[in-house]
Amino acid sequence: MMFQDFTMAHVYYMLNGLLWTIGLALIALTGGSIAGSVLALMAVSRNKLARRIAKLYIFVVQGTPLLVTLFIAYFGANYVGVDVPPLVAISIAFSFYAAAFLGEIWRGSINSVPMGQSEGSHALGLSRVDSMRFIIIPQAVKIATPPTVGFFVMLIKNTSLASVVSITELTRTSQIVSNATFKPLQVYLLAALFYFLVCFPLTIVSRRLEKRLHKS
Amino acid sequence: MTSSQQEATPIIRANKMNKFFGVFHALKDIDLTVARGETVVLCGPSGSGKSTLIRCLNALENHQKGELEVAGVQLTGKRREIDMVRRKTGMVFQSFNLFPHMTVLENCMIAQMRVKKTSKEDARKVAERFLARVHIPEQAGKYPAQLSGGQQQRVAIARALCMSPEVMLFDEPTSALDPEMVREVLETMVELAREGSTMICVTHEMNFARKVANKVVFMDQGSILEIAKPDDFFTNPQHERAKEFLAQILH
Amino acid sequence: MTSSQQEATPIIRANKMNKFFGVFHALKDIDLTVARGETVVLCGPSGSGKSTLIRCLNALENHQKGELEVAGVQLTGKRREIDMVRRKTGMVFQSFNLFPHMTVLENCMIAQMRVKKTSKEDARKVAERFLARVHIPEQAGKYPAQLSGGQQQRVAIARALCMSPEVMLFDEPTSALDPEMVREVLETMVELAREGSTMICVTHEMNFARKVANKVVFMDQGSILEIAKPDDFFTNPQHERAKEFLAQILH
Amino acid sequence: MNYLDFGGVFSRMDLLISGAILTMQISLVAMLFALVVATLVAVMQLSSFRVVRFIAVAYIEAIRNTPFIVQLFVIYFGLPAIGLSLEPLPSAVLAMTFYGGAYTSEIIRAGIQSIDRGQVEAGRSLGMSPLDIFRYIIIKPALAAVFPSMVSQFILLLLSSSVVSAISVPELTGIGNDIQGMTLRNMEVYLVIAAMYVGLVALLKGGLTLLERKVFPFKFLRG
Amino acid sequence: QTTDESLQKIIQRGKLIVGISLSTPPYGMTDANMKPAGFDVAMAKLISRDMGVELEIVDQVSQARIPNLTSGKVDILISSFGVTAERAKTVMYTNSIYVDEQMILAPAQSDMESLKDLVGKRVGVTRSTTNDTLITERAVEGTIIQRFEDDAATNQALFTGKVDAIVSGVAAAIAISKHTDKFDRKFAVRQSPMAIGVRHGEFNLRQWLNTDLLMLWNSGELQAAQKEWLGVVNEELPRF
Ligand SMILES: Nc1ncnc2c1ncn2[C@@H]1O[C@H](COP(=O)(O)OP(=O)(O)OP(=O)(O)O)[C@@H](O)[C@H]1O
Ligand SMILES: Nc1ncnc2c1ncn2[C@@H]1O[C@H](COP(=O)(O)OP(=O)(O)OP(=O)(O)O)[C@@H](O)[C@H]1O
Ligand SMILES: [Mg+2]
Ligand SMILES: [Mg+2]
Repeated sequence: MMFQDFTMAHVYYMLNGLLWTIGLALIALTGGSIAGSVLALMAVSRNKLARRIAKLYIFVVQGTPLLVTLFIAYFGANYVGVDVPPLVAISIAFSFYAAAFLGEIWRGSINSVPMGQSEGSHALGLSRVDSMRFIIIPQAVKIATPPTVGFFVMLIKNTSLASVVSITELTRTSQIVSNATFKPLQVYLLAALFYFLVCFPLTIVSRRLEKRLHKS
Repeated sequence: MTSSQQEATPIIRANKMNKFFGVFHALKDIDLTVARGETVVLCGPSGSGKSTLIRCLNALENHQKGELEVAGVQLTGKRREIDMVRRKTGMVFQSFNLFPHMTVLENCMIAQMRVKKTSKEDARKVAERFLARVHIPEQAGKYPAQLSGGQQQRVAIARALCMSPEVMLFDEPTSALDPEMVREVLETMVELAREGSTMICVTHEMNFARKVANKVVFMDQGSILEIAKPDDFFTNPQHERAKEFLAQILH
Repeated sequence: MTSSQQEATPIIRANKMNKFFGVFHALKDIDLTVARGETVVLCGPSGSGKSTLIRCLNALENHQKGELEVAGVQLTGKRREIDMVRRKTGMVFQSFNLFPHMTVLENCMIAQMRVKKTSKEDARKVAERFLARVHIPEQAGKYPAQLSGGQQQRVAIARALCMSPEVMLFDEPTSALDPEMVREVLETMVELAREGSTMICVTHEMNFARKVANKVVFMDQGSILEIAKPDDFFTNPQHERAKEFLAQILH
Repeated sequence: MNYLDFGGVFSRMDLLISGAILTMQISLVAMLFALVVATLVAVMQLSSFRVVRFIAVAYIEAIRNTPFIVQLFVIYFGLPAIGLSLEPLPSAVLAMTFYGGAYTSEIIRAGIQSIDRGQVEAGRSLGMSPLDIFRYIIIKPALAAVFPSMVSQFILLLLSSSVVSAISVPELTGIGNDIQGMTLRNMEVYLVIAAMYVGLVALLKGGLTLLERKVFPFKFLRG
Repeated sequence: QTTDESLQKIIQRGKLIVGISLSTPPYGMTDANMKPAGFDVAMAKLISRDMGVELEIVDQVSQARIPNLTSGKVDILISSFGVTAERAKTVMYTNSIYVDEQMILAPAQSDMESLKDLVGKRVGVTRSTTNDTLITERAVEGTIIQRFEDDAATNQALFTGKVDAIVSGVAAAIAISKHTDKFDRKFAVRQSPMAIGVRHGEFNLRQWLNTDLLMLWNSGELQAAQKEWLGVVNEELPRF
């Protein structure tokens, strides 16, 4: 009774996990992008304090494993008497984590746009915000796209850590199935295929985008 | 009365202005007054501080000592002052600084739409007018990378003109042009001068200076050595260094 | 006998050469012969194809129709030919194109060491000699970003000279220089010309043309309209378009 | 009832330190190899041969879009099927190399593409071969341009090393989990290893920043 | 213990929340319909029935089971939870629900009779389980211990020859040797009791659980669950 065969029931179970993974990915990407933009703007702002804070934040959070961040968000709050539901913990932890990496990637890309460009726009009287929005960021996008998409894909795969807060997403379902069937290689290869199906469209979009950007 | 008073108010007034890059003393005790409608030519050897001076006038660099007033705004480093000065001045860079991700037309429209809140159609009309004026109306749809150096320089000029600034600052605007284009661009500038725009122009086109400049400013090693009417300057420079310099240009 | 024969062999020979960018016809039926040791000045209005022609001579662009022979190599698009031509020609770009990650000295040494397999010490000596010749021996240790435009241009010239090419190609080598520097760079070029280097130079420095050019080539809209001795060209241009052009330059 | 007690963790600090050292070692080796793989693949991607480009893209997408743990399992458990059985440590380094290489190659490609065409033309006009142009003119400024992104990627690689404890490599997270098993002090263990990871990242980042100043001095000149 | 309302709170809520890892067969797993199953699940069902409340099972990974308990995300842990003195500093245990026997499992042809025979051999074990604690404690110097993240990986390491032997609970060992005759149970290392985990201080809840365990033992239901899922029935269970 113990070694079940690897059947369609298992595949459906994993598909159910896949749905969770997609949902988590959406949360992580949205939260991460918003928080990351805020941090990148802080990191390139003229305010020294904002820059310092951003730098320190990036330094600490980049170095902390996501699992630990998630652990602190979910269980840590209980130590101070607040009960945080799993999805809230996930949103917080992933946003904080992604903010650090995206903030750093985007800061580097913004700084790689030649000085002359911001001078050119300032000389025309464009405000700092306009100069960012219309001149600097469109050019920074070109160099930022590959590492950003790379990180997005990583983030999607990292949603597997949600099993720590008892969400049975794709990786957890694979673990359960693999332990029930004792066929880890087959199960994990199927999981890999599922992850591929979720992540790959993102890379296709990015390659398209890059091609378009390179035309100009 | 009012009009003569307005003319009497200088649009640029620098008073013992100094600029340092770290320890390097780039501008030394600059005194300069430019009246509304005047055309001033700035010349001097490489590294003498011409670009630095003109960048201070546009608040792209902060000066450290002395006073600087541009278009009625005293520049002390405050954000609001800087914004105001930048709106009232236009700048054409030695290295163009066109926006590579925008077409020529968009390069000329963006600041109108964002800063002056001109409608898209109006901005396009203005842009097309000035592109025609610098003789490249047919390049409007191209990207800067698709243009020759000369064409790029003209886009940069058109872009600044579109903002109809009170003072136009030119940093060697014709250095990348061939002689015919130099003439055409200079003619555009002469027209501007005749229309009463105030212009400060770093250039070594002495014919331009002779024709329209109200005064020539000669710089060396961060100092203004001589300010004179063009005729006086060319026929009878006072300063030793200026004599040498002119000897070289005029062969 | 042999020496006169060698002189008689043209180092560049273009025969009904044509160049297209997509549908745009950039060079039209170019016929041009340059003898060893000659100095040729190329002039004409913006967009007339001067840069394109000079880039074809260096095999940076392929021509599509007609023949082109440079330094004894017939260019038909083959890799080996292209390599050979590039070794025998040196190029100075309008926009310098220095290597930003190398010091001035390294900029001048790298090609010697990689292409000519010169030893490091010898390469350094050669580089230092040519840097001295363009009057910037003291800048050897700096990076391009630390130099003025004028200094950068001189590094670009020295870098090309270090390869002791049979033909030197210059694309507006003095456009970024101030008048004093223009003179010094042109003097270097005059020396080169006098030593018997073959030079083709896009420039509008008419004094340079008058002084050293063996012939002036005038281009417009992708065609060569006139080839003449400088004196003839300046005093008595044949072509209507050339007359107009000269009228503008010479005022 | 919910109090933090670090006693059980601190008394096993020597284990954690040995784990941290191993983490740093495998990460550094993997980074070095990954850089080589990444550069090679980036060049392959820009090749004019369709097949070469396809191989490069297929590699990148296969690796980037699947979980690292699966790659690790395939190398450790799967390769014996074709007669190649590797010990845990080499398996881990190999997996990290391929994993890091795929991400880094995309970054390097962006760097190469950001180099001005004029640079290549200058090299050509001096008669340099395409290989020399790549080696001496393109790659250094390209790496310089994307160095910050690369540092982030390397940090991610270091953090992803925590997964290799799954195949019994005793790196920092693995040791941490051992200690949790013994003491059940999860939060305490995590706080301590988080601090240690921050320390490792600080070391890595500091080292790479120094390296950047040394290898790319031209980046730090006035504009 | 008048202030301890741990039991009342659960009864008032009408629901018992139990942390179980569903990836540790035969204790926690899923059946063919992907419903929770296994010995731990069976115990949870019996206990909630006797308490008269609904049952909610929270699946959890091994790193999260203690924080789940101590931070109050679950009421109790029934999660193949081995008893050790060190762990008891952090949680309270009920009386034992099963006594496992740790076995050495190795390829049939290999010759192993005692821990001494493991010297120089690679021994696989699932990280931070009682199996791990045990072998770490008992192994003779020179034994190479390799720790994997879960049972599937540990078993896989044995199947692919990455290790020479593994440490396994008896139930899992039985299942494996049923599955294939390539591997044999070599020898038992030690018996180790398993129990239910309760938060420190919740004595009322623990007392009730102990009472219920006694009742389940007396009725034979506990033994039946052991028989069904583990294939082994304990003669008696340690009480403390
Ligand atoms: N950001 C800076 N940091 C340090 N030194 C600078 C900076 N900008 C300019 N300089 C120095 O200040 C001096 C004046 O430079 P500037 O660009 O104003 O000269 P210029 O007169 O415009 O020369 P050119 O005719 O070559 O353009 C030069 O010696 C230059 O090296
Ligand atoms: N890569 C290209 N694609 C399409 N058109 C091009 C390209 N390069 C040059 N052209 C066009 O070919 C013509 C000749 O250009 P070229 O750069 O040779 O002119 P030029 O005589 O050097 O002008 P200038 O004096 O402004 O440098 C121009 O109309 C230009 O727009
Ligand atoms: Mg200047
Ligand atoms: Mg040109």
